[in-house]
Amino acid sequence: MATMTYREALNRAMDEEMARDESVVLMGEEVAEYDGAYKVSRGLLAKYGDGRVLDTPITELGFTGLGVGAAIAGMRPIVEWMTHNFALLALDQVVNEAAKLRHMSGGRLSVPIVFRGPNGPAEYLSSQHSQALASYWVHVPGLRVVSPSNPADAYGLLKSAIRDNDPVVVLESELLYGDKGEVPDEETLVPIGKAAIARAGTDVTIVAFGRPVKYALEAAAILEQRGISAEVVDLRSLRPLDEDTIMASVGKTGRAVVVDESWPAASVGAYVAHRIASERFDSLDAPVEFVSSEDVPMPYNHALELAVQPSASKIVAAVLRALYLEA
Amino acid sequence: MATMTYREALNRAMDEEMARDESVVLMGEEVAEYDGAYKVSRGLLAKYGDGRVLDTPITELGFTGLGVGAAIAGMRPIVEWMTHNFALLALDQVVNEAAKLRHMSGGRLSVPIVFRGPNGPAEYLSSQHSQALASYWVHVPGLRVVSPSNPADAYGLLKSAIRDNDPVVVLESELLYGDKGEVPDEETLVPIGKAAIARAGTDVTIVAFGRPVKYALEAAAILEQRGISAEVVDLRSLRPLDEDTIMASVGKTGRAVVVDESWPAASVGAYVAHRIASERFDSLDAPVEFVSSEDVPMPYNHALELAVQPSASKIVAAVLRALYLEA
Amino acid sequence: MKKPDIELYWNLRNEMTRIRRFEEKTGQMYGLRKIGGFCHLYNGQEAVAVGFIGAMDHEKDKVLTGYRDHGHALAAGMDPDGIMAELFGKVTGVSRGKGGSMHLFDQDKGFLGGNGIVGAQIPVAVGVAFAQKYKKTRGATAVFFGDGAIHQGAFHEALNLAKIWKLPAVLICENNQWGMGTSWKRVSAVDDFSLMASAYGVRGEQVDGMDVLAVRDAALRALDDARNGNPVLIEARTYRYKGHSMSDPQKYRTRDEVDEYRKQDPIYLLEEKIKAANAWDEKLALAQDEAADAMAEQAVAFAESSPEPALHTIYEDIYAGVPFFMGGHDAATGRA
Amino acid sequence: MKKPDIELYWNLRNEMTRIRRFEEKTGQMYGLRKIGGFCHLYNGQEAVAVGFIGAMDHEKDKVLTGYRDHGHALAAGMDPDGIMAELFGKVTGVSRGKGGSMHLFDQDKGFLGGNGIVGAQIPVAVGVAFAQKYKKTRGATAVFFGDGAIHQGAFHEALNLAKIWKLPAVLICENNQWGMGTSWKRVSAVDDFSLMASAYGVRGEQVDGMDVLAVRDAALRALDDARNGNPVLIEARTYRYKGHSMSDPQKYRTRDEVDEYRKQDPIYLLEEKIKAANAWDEKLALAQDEAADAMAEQAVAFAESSPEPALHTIYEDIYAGVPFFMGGHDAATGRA
Ligand SMILES: Cc1ncc(C[n+]2csc(CCOP(=O)(O)OP(=O)(O)O)c2C)c(N)n1
Ligand SMILES: Cc1ncc(C[n+]2csc(CCOP(=O)(O)OP(=O)(O)O)c2C)c(N)n1
Ligand SMILES: [Mg+2]
Ligand SMILES: [Mg+2]
Repeated sequence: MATMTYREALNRAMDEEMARDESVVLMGEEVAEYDGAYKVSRGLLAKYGDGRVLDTPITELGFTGLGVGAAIAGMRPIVEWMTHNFALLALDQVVNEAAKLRHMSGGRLSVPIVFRGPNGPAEYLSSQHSQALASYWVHVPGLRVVSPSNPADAYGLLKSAIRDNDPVVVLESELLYGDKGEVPDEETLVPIGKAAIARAGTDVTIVAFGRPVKYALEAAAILEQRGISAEVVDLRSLRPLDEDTIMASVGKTGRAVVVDESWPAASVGAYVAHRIASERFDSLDAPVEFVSSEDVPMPYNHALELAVQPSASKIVAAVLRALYLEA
Repeated sequence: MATMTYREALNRAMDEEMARDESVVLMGEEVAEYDGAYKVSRGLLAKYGDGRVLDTPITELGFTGLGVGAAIAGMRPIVEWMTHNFALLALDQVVNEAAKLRHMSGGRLSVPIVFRGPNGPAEYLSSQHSQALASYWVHVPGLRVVSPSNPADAYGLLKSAIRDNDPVVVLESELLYGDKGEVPDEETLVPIGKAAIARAGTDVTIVAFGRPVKYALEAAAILEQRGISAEVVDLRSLRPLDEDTIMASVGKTGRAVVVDESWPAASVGAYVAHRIASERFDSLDAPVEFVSSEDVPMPYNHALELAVQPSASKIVAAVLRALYLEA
Repeated sequence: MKKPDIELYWNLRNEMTRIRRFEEKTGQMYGLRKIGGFCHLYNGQEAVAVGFIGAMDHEKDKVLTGYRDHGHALAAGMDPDGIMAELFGKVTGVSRGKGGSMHLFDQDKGFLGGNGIVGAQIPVAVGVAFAQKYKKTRGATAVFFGDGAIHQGAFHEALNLAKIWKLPAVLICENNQWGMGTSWKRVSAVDDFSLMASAYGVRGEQVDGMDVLAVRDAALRALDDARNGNPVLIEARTYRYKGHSMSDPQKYRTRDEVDEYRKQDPIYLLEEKIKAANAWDEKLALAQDEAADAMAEQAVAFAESSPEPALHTIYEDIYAGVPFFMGGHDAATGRA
Repeated sequence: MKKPDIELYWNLRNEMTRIRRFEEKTGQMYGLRKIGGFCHLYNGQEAVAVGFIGAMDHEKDKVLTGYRDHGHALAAGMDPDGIMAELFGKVTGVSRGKGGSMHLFDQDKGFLGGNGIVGAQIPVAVGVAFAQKYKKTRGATAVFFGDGAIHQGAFHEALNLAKIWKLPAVLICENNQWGMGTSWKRVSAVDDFSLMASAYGVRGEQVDGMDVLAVRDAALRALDDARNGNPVLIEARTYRYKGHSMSDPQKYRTRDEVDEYRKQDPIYLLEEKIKAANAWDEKLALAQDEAADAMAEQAVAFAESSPEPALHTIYEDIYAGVPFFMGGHDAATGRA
């Protein structure tokens, strides 16, 4: 096992898939000569040339649509959005084209494309640059959505995404890019649609995805000090959702805390909480707790922006509530 | 009380507000010379002239942004989207500008604007033209969202929306435009943020909004035949959500069915179901049932498109499940 | 002037006639409620699709368009039976009854749709051209859109991309003078759309969209440029005879305006040319008309006799391979 | 040639110097981690904001720009203390610490932001111009954006709207030759952005963005046109000295390229003109420089000594009137 960063793991996935399959190309703002705004594509231009690694103009709608067209014409484009915030400009091409072309054509067209880039808050960026937009993609049938929380999953899920015959949205995180972790030396594909037990436990289930998985694990460590054994389910895949794994865990623990760094209303987290409450109605010992972003736009001031987001201590507090214990 | 259609009620609201306040203008595709693609703006051009009722080019991003600019410069624009499906092209201007300008300016700017148009399925339109997109707006702090289900609310909520000092998204429905109902003769404002008890009942609470309220009422009538008394809560306002009214009803009935014509994941309906399950954990007698659209793009064939949507019979079935009764 | 190619003329007349008759039948079927929803007929604009698509190489070239797509689909050689069955929402339709009038597809004919979002097909088409260049197929892609669509940001972003990446794309603006009920003049800053090409350093050309031969010539030039990495913008000035869609009362224009354009009817104009070349053959003309009618009749018969899709098909054609969906609901009961 | 207006020259020099020194101080403060996140400095481009905004009528005209907004904000007359406090995230900042570097606002000065989404300010600005026309204020709106932003669909849609509705808007593309690490030449189809005006039938003009007097003249012409209902597109060719944002290693360009442009430094060029007019006054120059430094120092002192916003302010400035939020959570505990 090699230790590498989340950024390197994504880079390795693209590198291997580009080496393996000529139809894979990468396009986006600053992905080529600049080696990526966040350096995720470092070295790929040098290795694969400007025919396969392409700097686009700042035209999210245009180059996303261009990617969709290339996909229906037999390629496997990877479209990098500098961040998901800017992908709102491209939403129409994802929701109305990529997600629907197979359906509207009665199955005649395939749209094997990957849309990827950092999602969720970074630091000191204020409201337009710090949004966690998972809900916008997860809402839509026809898309697949994954959200790796660590380097091994970043590597294995991105490889699966590139090989998938449907459009896959990958939610990365700027604040995870530098995180290190072990990644298998041999080629490994993490299947889309399978959650992972990031930490086993017996008293409560914490369900999270993406960066908040880190906080969930931190919270579990803190809770252990208090003799509370928390199981952490890392969803990894948000569409499809691995309900079997979630329900098995909650069936065992009887208590659940869902964590989502998005706003609460119409969110993935609230959907998961609803599914648990519905499927485990008879065995839940407490209401499902939900730790989300505060329902506010992100402020610039650092203390404020931290207060807005989920944290280990908010998760601990939620677990204690689920256990009817004092904070 | 006059009887008028939902379409006429919206038209009356705009007419009265335009008469009352010079800063109100209406812009959108076909709103002027064509009298509106769905004739909601009928007669307004003739009455207020082409300085206040403006046909735009087909540029959803551009004219939505133009409306936002006019709003921060002291006007009260009403932007009509021919349908919410096309508003996906304008999402950035709503989410990143309208919803955030007050916040990013530390409260210096106001964005008094209304975005309105039909949302949700009509008939025989296939996947790109039949989406129920409430979730995309309800997710976002900084917006208000209303969803009138009948002419009186269409009139009263649109008037409130136009007078509101924040951006308000109005979800109408093509299939409601022709529906008739009583509307008060005197000027009436329906407050944003208050749900209505559309029908009182004791055994189960059906929570719905927009067009599905009709199905909920139909279901309640069918259930009455079986001796089941269903209370129907019409949310009217989705952001803010009137949790007090919802929780009071479910507190009384102990059972809830939530109806939403959107796709299930990351939806408004699932959020409401989660809130109920969480707040009424101790008094719920059955899991919260959720009747949504099937998790599929809308097909063109009419039998299929009906099968995809919520219906009175699906709601009845869900209520029976909530009551542990045989269908 | 080069010698008229009489056989070509008759072929073009035949193609245009097939579309005209197909659309007339479609209009009737809509009146009989066999077809529902938005249904945008192509009558009046036949010269554009036939002139352009007829000049393409169907082995390697690709076509995309908007929702007014029956004419382009037929010109690309798609099966009328499958199209009509699609309009009827039958499972034998080209899109299995999922797409309807606005969403015709046949990748074997190089016809990649059929798009309902105004202007959205333009970047998609430029992406198809990207794949053609990347794979060195020597193919080109033609994308059709309306006078209303040219204002969309998608047009601007896509044409710039096509130019800087030297993609084999031809963008054809079918200026039929109305975007729904809006005269193009009220929403356009220029009175010749081909001028807009200069903002992207590409060649722009205006062509008489009622003259199928002029369109064909422009197409041959443009495809040649495109294959050499020079995208082209064409404005084809044309006219639609019918309402925007079947439900349009057309109060925004006069009968006279329509009649004025009918005098330049593309089929009529071509017939005049055949006559001027002394090559008119009344019997052949009649045979073409009858064959076109028979084609439309046959398409209706096929559509009528085809089965409806089964309910469970709502879960199909969403993902490759086995269908899956989030909650596993049952359509009939809403039950998980 | 008209006689140089020496007083104006000195005023322009003063304005540019204030921006230059403010930005240098901002860079230092970023280095000291007093400022975080994306911070885009304006050094090198001062002539554009000062030349243009200085020609505006602050009683009725409005200004919007992107995230590289410190220069425009200062040129519009915004208080440096409030700007620096905003960069520090303090509650005394112009946006109460909510907006930061990219989101400066002061409607009393006609400065309507400060936008982080590339190109998004263009339609918003055209809407401000719409309100000016509607209310017959005789005001005009200037919107600044980069060479990267001009490719966005928002530009295309907005300029068309401005033209067909005859709105008093001037669109200024500050071509500083780089969009992050991308040379404008690699992503642009034309080598003169003012040409793009012809696609919308508006007047386009290219101006030397290092020459504050040239920019001012162009501004006066353009504002005059705009007030008469004729929107204008201006390309101001300029250069940015610093990285795209504070975190940019700038491997994409050479030191030489930057040095080449520093030879045309806008402040230096103007000083040469003052000298050529025999109006140089070393003492006055020094006094301006010192005042600019003092202004920047004072802004930092103000920012330093200002309080942080209270935690509960996260719930403020979202809706008019009383704050509300969906779930009623408590930020400290996540508890409802
Ligand atoms: C993005 C978007 N906005 C609005 C519509 C509704 N709409 C459908 S067709 C149309 C008019 C288009 O006119 P034009 O581009 O001239 O094409 P034509 O119908 O004349 O062929 C409009 C506004 C849509 N389908 N998509
Ligand atoms: C829609 C959008 N896409 C991408 C970005 C990221 N981004 C910020 S600035 C920038 C470059 C813009 O270059 P230009 O328009 O030339 O302005 P300059 O920075 O040179 O002033 C990019 C890509 C963004 N903020 N918004
Ligand atoms: Mg048209
Ligand atoms: Mg630039």
